[in-house]
Amino acid sequence: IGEIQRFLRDDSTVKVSRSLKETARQVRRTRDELAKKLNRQPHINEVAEAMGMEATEVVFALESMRQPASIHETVFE
Amino acid sequence: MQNFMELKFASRSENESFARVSVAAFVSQLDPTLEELTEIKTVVSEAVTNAIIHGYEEQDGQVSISCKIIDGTIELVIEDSGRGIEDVEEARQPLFTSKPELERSGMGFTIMENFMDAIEVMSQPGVGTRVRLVKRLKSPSVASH
Amino acid sequence: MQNFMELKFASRSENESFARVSVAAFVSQLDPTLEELTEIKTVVSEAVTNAIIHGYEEQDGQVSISCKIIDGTIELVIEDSGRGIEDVEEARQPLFTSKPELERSGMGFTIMENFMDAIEVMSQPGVGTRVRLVKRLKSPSVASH
Ligand SMILES: Nc1ncnc2c1ncn2[C@@H]1O[C@H](COP(=O)(O)OP(=O)(O)O)[C@@H](O)[C@H]1O
Ligand SMILES: Nc1ncnc2c1ncn2[C@@H]1O[C@H](COP(=O)(O)OP(=O)(O)O)[C@@H](O)[C@H]1O
Ligand SMILES: [Mg+2]
Ligand SMILES: [Mg+2]
Repeated sequence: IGEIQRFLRDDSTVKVSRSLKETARQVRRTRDELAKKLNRQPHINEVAEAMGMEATEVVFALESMRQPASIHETVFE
Repeated sequence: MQNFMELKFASRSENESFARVSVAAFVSQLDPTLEELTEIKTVVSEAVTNAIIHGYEEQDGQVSISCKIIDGTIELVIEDSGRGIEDVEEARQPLFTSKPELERSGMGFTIMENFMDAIEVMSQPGVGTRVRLVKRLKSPSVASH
Repeated sequence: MQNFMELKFASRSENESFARVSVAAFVSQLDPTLEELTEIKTVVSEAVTNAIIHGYEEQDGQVSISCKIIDGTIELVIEDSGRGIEDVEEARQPLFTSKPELERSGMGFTIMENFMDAIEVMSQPGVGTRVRLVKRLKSPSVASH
């Protein structure tokens, strides 16, 4: 079922909450890799550049890690 | 469910992305689809850019955005106290731009019209411009069934 | 470099996250580290939550945030027109809370103090509360723009 749903997903059906969480996971990975490579805390623009995103959008995505899962998500995951 | 926010900021181009994400963060309490959110962000970006480059012609000024949520409907008002528009009818025509030298596409208002359910433009030369936009989210999305 | 923004919103707990994103998106033009951003977001959370649950006691009200950037320094002011604080001195003590029944930690002001370089609390019972916070970013920006 997950497979089919992934296949069916496009921007007109996928909920922002879910999409942001996926982005946030990538942001975290990028942050950890950069921290390791640079041996210090990365700056927001460094993460944004590595992700090919704007800094403000990185901020927005990161916030989604904090929010409780929506009902939809609970049902599907 | 009813909620509101108001945002004011300096008319600087670096604030466009901040304004866009702020509105996105506010409306995401409705958990829109990616497409809906992208449409809203694009519209905010167009209206704010217009206020900064046309309204204030990149001089110091203040842009305000108000956003109301009433049930599933979003009302956005973007305002500036800039130079205003002489002929709103003409300005709203697709491809019309008063700044072809900036490689503007002249499609800002057309994009707003297309992505939103309603648009109202009020403007007075020398006083400012007020764009009111309404969007009703289609809910529930197909994915949630 | 100088820039400002102002934010007003309904005193509803779902707006806490919006306030965090807005402020963090605005200050990200200074290219803080992710750690500094987390500190700023935490402080916004604490101050906004205080306004909502202590200031307005979860009744309808309006919270405002203003944020100024002057060179590398951030000035944040969070205000409410709620019930105010009788004894600010006491309220700022670590572990002091007037709402132990809500499992509040009493550490809000202490966290603000720790994460910011300066804090000023002005409050008048029946009028409202104003918290002014200043933070100078430590690490200079390294990313190219
Ligand atoms: N806030 C504003 N203040 C003054 N003039 C505006 C404003 N918004 C739009 N306009 C006028 O309307 C025209 C069309 O706007 P738009 O469709 O966004 O195209 P573009 O921005 O590419 O020129 C602009 O060229 C400008 O003359
Ligand atoms: N905006 C406010 N309006 C009214 N009272 C407040 C406000 N902010 C803080 N207080 C008072 O200060 C106390 C301490 O706040 P804080 O350190 O954040 O701890 P907590 O929120 O866990 O109680 C609160 O319990 C409350 O009595
Ligand atoms: Mg335009
Ligand atoms: Mg508190």
